[in-house]
Amino acid sequence: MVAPIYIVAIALGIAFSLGFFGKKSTGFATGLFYAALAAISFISVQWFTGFIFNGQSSTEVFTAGLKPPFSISLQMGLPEAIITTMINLAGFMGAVFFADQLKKYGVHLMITYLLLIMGLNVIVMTRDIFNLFVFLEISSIAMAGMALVTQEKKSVQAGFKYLIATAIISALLLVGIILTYNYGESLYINDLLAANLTGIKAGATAIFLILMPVILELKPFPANGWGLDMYQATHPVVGSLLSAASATASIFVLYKLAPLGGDTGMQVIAVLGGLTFVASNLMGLKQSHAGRMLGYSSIAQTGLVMMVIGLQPVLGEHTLFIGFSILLTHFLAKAGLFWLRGILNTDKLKEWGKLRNTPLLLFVFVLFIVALTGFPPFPSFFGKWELVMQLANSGHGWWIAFILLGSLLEAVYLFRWVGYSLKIKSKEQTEQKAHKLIPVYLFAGILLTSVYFYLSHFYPDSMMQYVPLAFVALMFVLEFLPAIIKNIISIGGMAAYSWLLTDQYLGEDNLRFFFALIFLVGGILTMIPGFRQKGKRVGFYPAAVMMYAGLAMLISATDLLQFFIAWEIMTLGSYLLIIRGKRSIKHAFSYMLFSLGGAFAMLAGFGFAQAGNPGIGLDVLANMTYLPHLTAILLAIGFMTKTAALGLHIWLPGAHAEAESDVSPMVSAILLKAGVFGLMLLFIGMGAEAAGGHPLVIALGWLGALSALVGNLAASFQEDAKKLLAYSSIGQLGYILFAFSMMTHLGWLAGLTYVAGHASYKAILFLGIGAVVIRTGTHNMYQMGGLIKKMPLTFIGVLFAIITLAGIPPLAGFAGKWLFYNAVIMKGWYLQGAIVFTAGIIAFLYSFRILYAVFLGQLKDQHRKVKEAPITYLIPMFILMVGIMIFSAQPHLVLKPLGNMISGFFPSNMLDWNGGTALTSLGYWNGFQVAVIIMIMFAILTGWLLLTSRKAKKVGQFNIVYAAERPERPETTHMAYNMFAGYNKAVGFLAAPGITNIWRKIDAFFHDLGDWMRRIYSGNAQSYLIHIVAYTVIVFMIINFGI
Amino acid sequence: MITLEYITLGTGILLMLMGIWGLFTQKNLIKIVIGFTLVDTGIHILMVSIGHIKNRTAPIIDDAVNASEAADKVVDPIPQAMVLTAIVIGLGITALMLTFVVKMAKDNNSLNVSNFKSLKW
Amino acid sequence: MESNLNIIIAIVLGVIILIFAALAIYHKKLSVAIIAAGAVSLLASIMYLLLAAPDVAMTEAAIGSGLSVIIFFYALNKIRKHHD
Amino acid sequence: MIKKLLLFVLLAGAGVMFWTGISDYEVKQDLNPIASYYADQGLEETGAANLVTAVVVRYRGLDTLGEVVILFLTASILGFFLIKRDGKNDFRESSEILKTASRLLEPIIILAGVYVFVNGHLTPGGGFQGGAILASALILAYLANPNDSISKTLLKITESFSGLSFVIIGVLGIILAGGFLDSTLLPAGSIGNLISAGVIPIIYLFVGLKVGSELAGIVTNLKYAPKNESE
Repeated sequence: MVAPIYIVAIALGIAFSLGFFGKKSTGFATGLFYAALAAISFISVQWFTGFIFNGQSSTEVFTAGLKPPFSISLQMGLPEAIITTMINLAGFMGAVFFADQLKKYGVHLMITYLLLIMGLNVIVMTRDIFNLFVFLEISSIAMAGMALVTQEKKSVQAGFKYLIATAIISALLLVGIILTYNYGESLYINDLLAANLTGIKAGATAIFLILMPVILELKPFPANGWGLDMYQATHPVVGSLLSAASATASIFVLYKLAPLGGDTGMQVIAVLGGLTFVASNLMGLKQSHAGRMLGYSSIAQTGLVMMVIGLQPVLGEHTLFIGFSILLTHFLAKAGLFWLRGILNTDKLKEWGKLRNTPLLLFVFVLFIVALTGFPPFPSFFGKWELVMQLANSGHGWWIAFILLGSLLEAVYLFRWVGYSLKIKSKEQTEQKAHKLIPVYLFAGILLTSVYFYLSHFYPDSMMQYVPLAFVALMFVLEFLPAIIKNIISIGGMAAYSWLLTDQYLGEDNLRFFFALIFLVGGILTMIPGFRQKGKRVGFYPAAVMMYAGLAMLISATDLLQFFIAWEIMTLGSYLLIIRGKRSIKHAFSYMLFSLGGAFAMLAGFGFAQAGNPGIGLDVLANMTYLPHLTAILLAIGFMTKTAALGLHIWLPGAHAEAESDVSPMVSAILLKAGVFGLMLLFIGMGAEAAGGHPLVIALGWLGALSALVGNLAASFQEDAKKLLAYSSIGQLGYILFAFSMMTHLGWLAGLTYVAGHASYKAILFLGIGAVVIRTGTHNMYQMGGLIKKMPLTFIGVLFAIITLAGIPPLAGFAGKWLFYNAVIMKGWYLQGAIVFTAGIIAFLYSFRILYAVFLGQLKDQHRKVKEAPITYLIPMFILMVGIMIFSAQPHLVLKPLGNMISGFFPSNMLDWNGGTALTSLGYWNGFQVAVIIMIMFAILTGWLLLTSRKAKKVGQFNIVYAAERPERPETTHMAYNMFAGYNKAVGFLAAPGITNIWRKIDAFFHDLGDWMRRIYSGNAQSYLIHIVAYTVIVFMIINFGI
Repeated sequence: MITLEYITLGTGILLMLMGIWGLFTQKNLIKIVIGFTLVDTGIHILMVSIGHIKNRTAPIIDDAVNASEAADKVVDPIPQAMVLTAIVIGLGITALMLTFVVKMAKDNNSLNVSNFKSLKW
Repeated sequence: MESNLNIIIAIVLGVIILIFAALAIYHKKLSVAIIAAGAVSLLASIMYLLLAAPDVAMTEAAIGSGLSVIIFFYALNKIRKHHD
Repeated sequence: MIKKLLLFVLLAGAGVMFWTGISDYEVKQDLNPIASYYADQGLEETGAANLVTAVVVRYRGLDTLGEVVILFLTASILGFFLIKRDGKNDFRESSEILKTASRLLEPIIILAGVYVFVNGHLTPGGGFQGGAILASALILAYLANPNDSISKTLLKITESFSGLSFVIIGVLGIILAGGFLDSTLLPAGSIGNLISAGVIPIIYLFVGLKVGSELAGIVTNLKYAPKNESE
């Protein structure tokens, strides 16, 4: 082991020797410079590995050959080793990135850079507060100097602000040090920790004046304008050093010194950190400058870690893990993002679409953002998870709310940025210099590697759970293959995995088997249209497989953590799928925000649910002790964002309608069921029958009924065929929610029937209409018509699905309806039942509209050459049709086992099976008989129609009736345009976008608030100084006088 | 009873406050740097005062102060050593600040701190 | 008593220091302000002597009131040159 | 006006804060344990009669190294501005009297500076003070002969050489004595002599040279500081 003091000796020795080199021998100097950085990195890495793998014990270096407190000592323990490794890694890689500037500025820059890194190392290791001051000054000065690298007016100003701000902060620190020395009679941190100075007022003030400057170094809101300017105006490498190296070191200093302040100090740190986290993210909302936005995000993340440090008394032994996990992700992602900023060389967010030209860079960018926003399986997710769990365990619900609010705000601006980079095309090429790419890829690689360690740490035994995740990773690796091969691999993977799940759950846990069937068989079928694609279809397969992997993991999740991970993976995959649509950018964004909001509600709910329980198994849902009602509500909200219940639905129409033709069925027919699955787990946990009278469940029943009504009504008024289908999903999911909320055997059975039904007919409809959209190139129904002649097979499929949807006998939809009304009557929910019944009638309106407008009527001139739907679309449609037919004829094959399963939760069996005949106290129904009877009736009717309508005349294309098109608005003469205008006038207000407006107002409120708050950053160096002093004084006053 | 230490402590704190006042109110960049040096000097006075012990001599062992009884005769050398370091650091920072000021003044042809607000929000 | 004398000197020094500090902050002429700030340092170094800190006194005199003032004037000179 | 009033209230708050910090201050009667350890053992352990020097060079040697680094850093950062320097300086030719006087004074000042820093372990003074004095001699030389500035290379080499030597002595401390910057790697010698106190005089020599050359370097760089409006 090389003693850590050599970090100082080597860095300083080489920094001093660099002065020998003039302009002529820069080459050699550069070599020496990199050697120094490599050497100090080596030392810290060596200690790091020593601690991790060789059980090294921590060591203290005594300078001057004397023990502290008589001399200055440096400590090297595991935390120090980790932090210095991070700093040195960021330093070394930053220097690699910096090669151009190093050449330009020569030894001056090298010296500054090297001393900056050295200073940061020492402030981490030192155990002497005055020594801390000296090296803090070194790093601050060096950092301010680095601002000059861009040599613009702005960066000089930023450097000046940084310099005077840190100077005044250091001045405060110096006062704190001398006062602490006076009362504590030592400068050695360990002595001061033992002395417990907070007992006397002056001692507490002395400690306050030590801790406050350390907090100020972390740029807390609102005394941080100087830091933001620095992020904005300096070279990206300086930004990366500020964010990754300097903040990391400062955080560690705070961690080291925080115990000095005792419990009050901790509390203050936690509050100030939390405030910074939320406020910075709020102000980040309005940012349009990439550098400054990263600055806001960096400050927010540091605030979060600061808060974790302050919550030590609550978090106990978990503090280190939580803090480190969040810090690590922040460190890797922020350094990477700042470097990307350097590669792209633009600060306009909308220009980040340049990344599209280099898919690998785009991947890395999204990876960083996703990790930063706390998506699993990245470290910060595990940190946040553990944080929420521990806070819930100790009853700190408000803190959880605060954290999740901040996280959501951060996700808003980060995902908006992701949207731009994924969608906005740019012709500009990015410069591809190896020395700039290597650091970015290396950090991305470390981030990905860390995932393995985290998963194996949390689940050393059940890595099987993560096979789907590995499959996703494989799909990323296989991106270079043509689409057809990737399609085969995806389908093969899903088939293999569904076989595995069948083996595991069939007969054991039919509920899970049922959903596994929907998720995976549905997955396979909806992947078939993909065979049509030529080329590579970059980005599609990883996203699709990610979504299905999440769904599959949802099935096999055995505890809350696994469930949540699966949930988030699914969300991420579906987001990436949805955003592929041409005009999806804002819809995918809204989908992401609702999903994250829901996920955070769920996270809080999970936290509360497991509080007071010994483990985090899914069975804790059955035994909620801490705030059980709130927990149930939070979880229901979380699940309902996916089922798009009324109020949480506004993301759905756009997201489903604007997705690619073969993506719509995936996200509509299949994805929505994940929410249903979650709700079922929740209801089962709440104690199925016992929950029958639960106010939450009753409320959900109403919500379901209203969703059905509003969804169907809105669907009827759509001009866009896919939007119509999307709104109809809201209605259908409303039925499902309603059915499950009844909490009876029949209700659940009806619900499950609907689930299966919706999965199949919605898939057929979206495939069929998707094919129409592909062929005609429009979503608007008034631009279609008469396609029955051109696409008869598609028509048959859509007709079939519509019949099922509308619940018209003989198809399965009727079975659902029959069960449903039986259930309603038995439950006695007449009022709600009436609403749902009305909704069912409205469903006829849009069913008719879509059939008529698209397939019947006059064929448009421009569609004369339209071909039948692609065979890849027809195949899954017809497979599903066969499925529906089998189910319609022999419903007991499916319903009976499901019924048996439900009997486990609802023992009062109200449904009997007599062969293929279902019996309830209200009547009986035999699917096969119904089918036969209907067939006969249909045949008779058709014959009668054929006989009587001979006089009917075909209208020719150029019939005078159609000659009156208004050229400026041709759609107005189309029969299907504004088809239900009358109804719209009468009841349209029910479907008015009132809820959308409410959400829009909330959105505007936060944006305006953020915009208003950031006005304090006036740009004036003097006001920043005032902020710093005022912040200190005000916090002091609050602590001491409780103002 | 007024002692030397209280007077110097008071002077130090008042000087610091005056320096801070200068930082708050003066618009001229050079004045702001001057304000900073005043704060610095104030802190140095404060530090030395805290190391002082009544009726003792400088921490130098010579003919007047015997090595064996030094602990009873001299003032605390540690704050003095710290102040030495702090003074030099202060000089470094002052020089750097002035360099920035010069550069900014040349870029914008102004010394008024309110004129450097191109970065905000 | 000797210490009484010290106290009186210290009070006088303190008052003068604060007066010079006010001058440094408020005097319109920058060169006067700079010299006043230097004087603060110089007087502070006398105070250090009273406080039995000759090392600090020397340093403050050499750096605070010597070099620091020189650097200020160099900077001022630069800016002035430009303004002319 | 209201703003000023608010600022004054804030200042008063800061005053209260600082005052609270010293509110429990009592006039001390004794040294604290660490200081009395230094007073008792300092001379013996370091050989330096000036206890401040003992603290600065040995006990808190890392701080001293750090502060040298700060000046070095400042000088380096000023170097950023010199990428496009035009070589001209702003001072007019000085008077003959100043020239003569400086020629006369310079050696004396330099000698005084050297004396201060090599005697730092015995009497008040040391590397910083001596360095500052040395620097003023160099500055005087600039004032006298603005166009005939002392070779920058020489300054740079002195600066680097003395800094490097400081670090090397520090590392030698690990090898030959108790730890980094342990000044006892040379025998303490007889107290009161110039050649005593282990490597303290040597360290102070280098500190002095380094501080002197750095301060002079800062002034030189300021002299050539940014010329062009925009780079």
